[in-house]
Amino acid sequence: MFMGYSLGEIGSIFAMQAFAGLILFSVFVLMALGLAIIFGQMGVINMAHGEFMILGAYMTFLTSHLFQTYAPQAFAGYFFVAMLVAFVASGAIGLAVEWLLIKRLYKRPLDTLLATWGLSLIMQQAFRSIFGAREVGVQLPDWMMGSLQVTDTIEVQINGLFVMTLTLMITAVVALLLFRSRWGLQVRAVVANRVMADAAGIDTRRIDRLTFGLGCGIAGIAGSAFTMIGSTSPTAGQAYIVDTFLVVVFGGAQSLLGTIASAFTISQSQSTLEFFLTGSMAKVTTLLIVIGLLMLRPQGLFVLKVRK
Amino acid sequence: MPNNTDFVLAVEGVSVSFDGFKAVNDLSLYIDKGELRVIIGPNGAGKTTVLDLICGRTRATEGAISFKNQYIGGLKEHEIVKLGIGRKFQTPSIYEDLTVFENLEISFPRGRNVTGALFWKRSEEIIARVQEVARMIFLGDHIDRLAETLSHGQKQWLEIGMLLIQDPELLMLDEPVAGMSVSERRKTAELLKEIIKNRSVIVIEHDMKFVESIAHRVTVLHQGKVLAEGSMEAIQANPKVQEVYLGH
Amino acid sequence: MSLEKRPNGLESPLRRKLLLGTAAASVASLLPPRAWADAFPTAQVNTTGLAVTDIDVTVGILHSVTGTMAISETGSVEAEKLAIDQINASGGVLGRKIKFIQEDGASDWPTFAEKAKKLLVNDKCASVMGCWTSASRKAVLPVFEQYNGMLYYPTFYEGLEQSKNVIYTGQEATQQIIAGLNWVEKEKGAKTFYLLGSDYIWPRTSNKIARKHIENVLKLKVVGEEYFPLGHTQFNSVINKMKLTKPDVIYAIIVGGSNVAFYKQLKAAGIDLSKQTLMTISVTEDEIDGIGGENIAGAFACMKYFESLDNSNNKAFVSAFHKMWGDKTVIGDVTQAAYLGPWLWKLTVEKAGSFDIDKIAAASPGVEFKGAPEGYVRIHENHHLWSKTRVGRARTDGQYDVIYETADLMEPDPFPKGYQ
Amino acid sequence: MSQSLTKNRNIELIGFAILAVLLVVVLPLSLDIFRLNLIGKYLTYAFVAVGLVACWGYTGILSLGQGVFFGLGGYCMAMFLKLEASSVANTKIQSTPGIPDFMDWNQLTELPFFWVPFKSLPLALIAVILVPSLAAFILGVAMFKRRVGGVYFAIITQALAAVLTILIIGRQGYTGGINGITDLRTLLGWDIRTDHAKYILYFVCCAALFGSMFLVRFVLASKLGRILVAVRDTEERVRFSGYDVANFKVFVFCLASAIAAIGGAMFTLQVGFMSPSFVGIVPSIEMVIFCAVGGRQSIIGAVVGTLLVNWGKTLFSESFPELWLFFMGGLFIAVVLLFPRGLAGLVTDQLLPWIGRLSGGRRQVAAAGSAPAPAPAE
Repeated sequence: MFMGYSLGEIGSIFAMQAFAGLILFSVFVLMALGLAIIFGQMGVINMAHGEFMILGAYMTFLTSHLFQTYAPQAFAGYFFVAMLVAFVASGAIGLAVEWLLIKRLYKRPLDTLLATWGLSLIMQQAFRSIFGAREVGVQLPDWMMGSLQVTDTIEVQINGLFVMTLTLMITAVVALLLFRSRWGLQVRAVVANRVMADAAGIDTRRIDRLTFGLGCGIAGIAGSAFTMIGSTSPTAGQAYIVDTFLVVVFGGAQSLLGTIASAFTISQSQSTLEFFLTGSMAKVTTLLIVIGLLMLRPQGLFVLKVRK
Repeated sequence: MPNNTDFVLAVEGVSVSFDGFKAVNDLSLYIDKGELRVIIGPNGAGKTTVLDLICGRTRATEGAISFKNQYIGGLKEHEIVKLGIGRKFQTPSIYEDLTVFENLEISFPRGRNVTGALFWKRSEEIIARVQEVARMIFLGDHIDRLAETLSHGQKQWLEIGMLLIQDPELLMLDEPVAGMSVSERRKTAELLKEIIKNRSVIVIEHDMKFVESIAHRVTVLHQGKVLAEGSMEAIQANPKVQEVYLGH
Repeated sequence: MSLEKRPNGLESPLRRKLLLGTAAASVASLLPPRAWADAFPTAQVNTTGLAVTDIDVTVGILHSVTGTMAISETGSVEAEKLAIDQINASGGVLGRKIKFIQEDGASDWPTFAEKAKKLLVNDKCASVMGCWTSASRKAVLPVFEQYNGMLYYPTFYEGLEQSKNVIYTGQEATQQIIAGLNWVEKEKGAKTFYLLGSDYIWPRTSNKIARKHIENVLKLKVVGEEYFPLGHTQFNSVINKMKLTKPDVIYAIIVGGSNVAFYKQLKAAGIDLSKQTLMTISVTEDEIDGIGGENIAGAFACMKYFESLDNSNNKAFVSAFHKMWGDKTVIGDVTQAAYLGPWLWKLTVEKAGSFDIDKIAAASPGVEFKGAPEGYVRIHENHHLWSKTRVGRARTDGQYDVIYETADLMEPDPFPKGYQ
Repeated sequence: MSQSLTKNRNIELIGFAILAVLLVVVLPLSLDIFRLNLIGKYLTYAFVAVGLVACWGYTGILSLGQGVFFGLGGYCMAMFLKLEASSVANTKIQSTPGIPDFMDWNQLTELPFFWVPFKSLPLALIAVILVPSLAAFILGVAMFKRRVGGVYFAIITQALAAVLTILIIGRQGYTGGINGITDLRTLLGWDIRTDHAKYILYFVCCAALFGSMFLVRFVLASKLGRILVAVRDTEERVRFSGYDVANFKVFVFCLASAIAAIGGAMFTLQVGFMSPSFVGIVPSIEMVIFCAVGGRQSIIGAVVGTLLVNWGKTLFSESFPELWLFFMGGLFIAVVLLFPRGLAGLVTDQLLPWIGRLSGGRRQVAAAGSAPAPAPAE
């Protein structure tokens, strides 16, 4: 017996907490992936990342309405269309933002941080003006709600499985793009040595723009997926900022693997702590642990050791 | 291996690796008092890494480095500087937003802690010394100019001046004439000859003409190891060296 | 226009005495508006320099139009404007039209204090309808006490407060909680409770009262109690805990965006609210808009007002509200309470026969509003309202079915003995 | 830029004088106490902005958590005032009289130990400076000795702001929670809520602000100030000039934090309460905006920028609440993109040369011959 639970219950606790942790992990990866690509490959901190996610969520909301009005029979599958719309919308705005704003600030990382914060304010107000200040509810197809009964005490949530699958797929696609495609090769070349890549005939400007657009697009997909578990309101994006940044920074800027590992560490510790402490204290403890670890390993979990 | 007071600097059996790649491999190097040593070698031979190791910028994975018989392997950069080792970087590294005077003033080896800097007084002695050094580095007439408005060569000199005013016992220069015009090179060579009178100097250089004009002894690095060491003539005659350079 | 200094034939001592009596309001209401205002000369009804003229009176509206709280406070602003409109249409207050000055608290507490001060000091507002969160009320309270203003505060809140300068038109915690717990014990045979809340004073205080009531009065058991930072969106861990402890009742006081995440995750985790009893005191029709009716259908909410309430007052109110603000708007508990503010103030002023703050503060206890959408309310000595408490069950269309209401008005008790 | 400090010393002194006349003479004479009290509130943010000039503008350390220090200073002050307001006589209706009301609501029956020193004004005043400085020192040493800088530092300070907010809200029995510490009344028996007191506090705030500005100016004009610029531009070189860079960063970070804390304490005194909403991420970044708009490298600019942005906020939010965020966001992007040196940069680069041209040929040559504006910090 432990804390009043029987052994069997403890087994179930661990199974379900592990699953809850995995969902949180997927959520973190999904949130952080876009940011990690942008920060890792370009050194740009995008403070409007949360707003790009919310843009994706609003696109999902719009798509669901369109389907309800014009194609109610296809509603069950609208979510896939919505994710595509979210990706395209966020990605397109990302491209525009890169072209108008980011490309002028590449050598001033702290200033991009501030400028994108300004952008986030504008996006928030735009959401408010267009969609209203209240939260909007996104209706999900029925098949995405509910859970699968594995044993008497263990249940697995369908939308959790969906988020996990989605995360797995997107991560795989990004990894393939980065390590197998020509674009990925060029990106890695630019990261390794921008001047050299430029000299070798790589259009670094174009690579930057694509990278930024892709990062924002993935944020859009993440936002779309978040309508399943979170709220959609003009300021909801801000709630994700700190978590997302810490995941990326903790993982080490230039490593996809690092981002994943750090998302795993943070999500598992948070979900475990949540079980034994209350929600607030679990959050504080997790953040403090991450800050503490960052002081010990300032460059993050995974970083290439290179000559400076 | 010798480890006696004759050497200003003793680098013994030092190795360092980056992600498995051994940039410096079991390298040993001894510098005498008053010696001017030139290190040459093809790209990637580990020249700059050797300087990084000595001045504390990179930590050695193995081996020992001592300065005047004091082990300096674990010290931080500023502590090594305070012991008397000065370092010039490959690309000019100066304070662009400050004037020439202020650049030299900051480098003056006094008032280096927070309170010292806060209550710093510009005494006659300091002003005189700054002006003296400025004249030495051919910038006597530019003392109030912002450093960023200087020409490339002048920036290189300013950085040398900043080291000079520290009055280090060991001076390390990474490609001091890179990007200089012919006349600037000549002036720099004169400057170096002036400087080395009362200290030891390590120079990394590619320009063989320049090396010939200043060197006492030359060390050739190749793939993180010492390939050869000796006088300029001996090195030039060394078949291994010829092979490395021509082979590239 | 400049009628202020016109000598007034009605100023005989006898007449004044007659008009200032408690019968004044009913007598006056028989007169046409113009004569009504004449019957109450400005110099008499306004002895402290408030913004009252012979033809109009200025009040303040102080809510967040921008920032995170704008979501919640919009409904209150709309209700207050509707009430002011209706009062003006029916002849105003003591024959004077109500003008309002609206200020934005911007979801920022010092801004609330700053604007409250502006409304009282610069604009001399005769009363202020405003605030939503406890924090904003706490920030403006010293301002109202210092400059002697009158605030009508609409939100259900934690209690532990009472001021001469505030009328609390929402319920304080015990009114909302005790009736609901009694009902759930009786009707659902609940034995065990799991208390949840967002991490700030209202949920914590409310859960404290709930726990005391459950353990000391009902002699039942609390099997868990937990709080989450505002804006928290991950509830899987606590859902797991609840699956293991299997409480008869989940008692949830979660606010804002967290609500959406909580109910969606609850549903996704297979907790069926038609089987599992969940009671909330924080989800009004406004919140359901964001949560999505399908995610919360079946949950019980315990508060004093639901839009679906079936009485003639409410039907008139709901249709007027929709006419003014559109058919899509929903009306939650706080919106209705905000609607009470201007009306209660009007009734109190007419009872006191004066706009003076001290007089209306003293006249407030006992003021009744029979036209309240929730039915009937009366101001208590402690400046809170006597009101009925109701339990509603959420439908998929975002409305509640009212399934229970207390037989009597619940007495407000902001400092409940035995619950502190 | 430090050259511009020495060269433009006269201009700077004139700027100080104009600002002083504006704040101490013009505004008190032309505004009613309500508006003046608002200005006083804005000025408390200017403390943070002045600190950021030293920390961010000169040294290149961007802290997105200055609200933490502003808040700590404000809370230290508020704790003292709250204890004074919670005398046994004032709180006799509580179950435990003599402790702050929110503690009583949370079933605390005695004053927590860390509140006890705040019964004494001298100790509270010391704490106003010491607690935030100590926090900054610990953070600074941990970060700068490990050479964490730039974006990493910004994000970690931001996370700290989030942590402190959650802590204050979550531990409401000890901190007053989300409502903050409210209903502060007297300072050693002197009622701080009267108009008369507000006038006096306004002038105290001005005096403290000018004191802080001169302190920062003294620091930045010393050799230490030039070292800070050097650290910003070429940190490595400074190490090789024999300086322990981390110590300098810790120093300037502590300085900025201590000044922010004084601002927080002045805020509490003038506004009459303190709440966690000044500690979090959003206020912290807004304070950076104030500094950036005024000019991140100009002490006067930071103060003027703070006043202008807040005045604009009050004005806009009264008339066009919808547009305010658009304006604020646009302003921020414009400043970063087009005027990295803010208003102060516009004045020194555009306005002054223009005046120079107007007032005669000789000066024109002098102005044209002066050093071009340095590039913004990278």
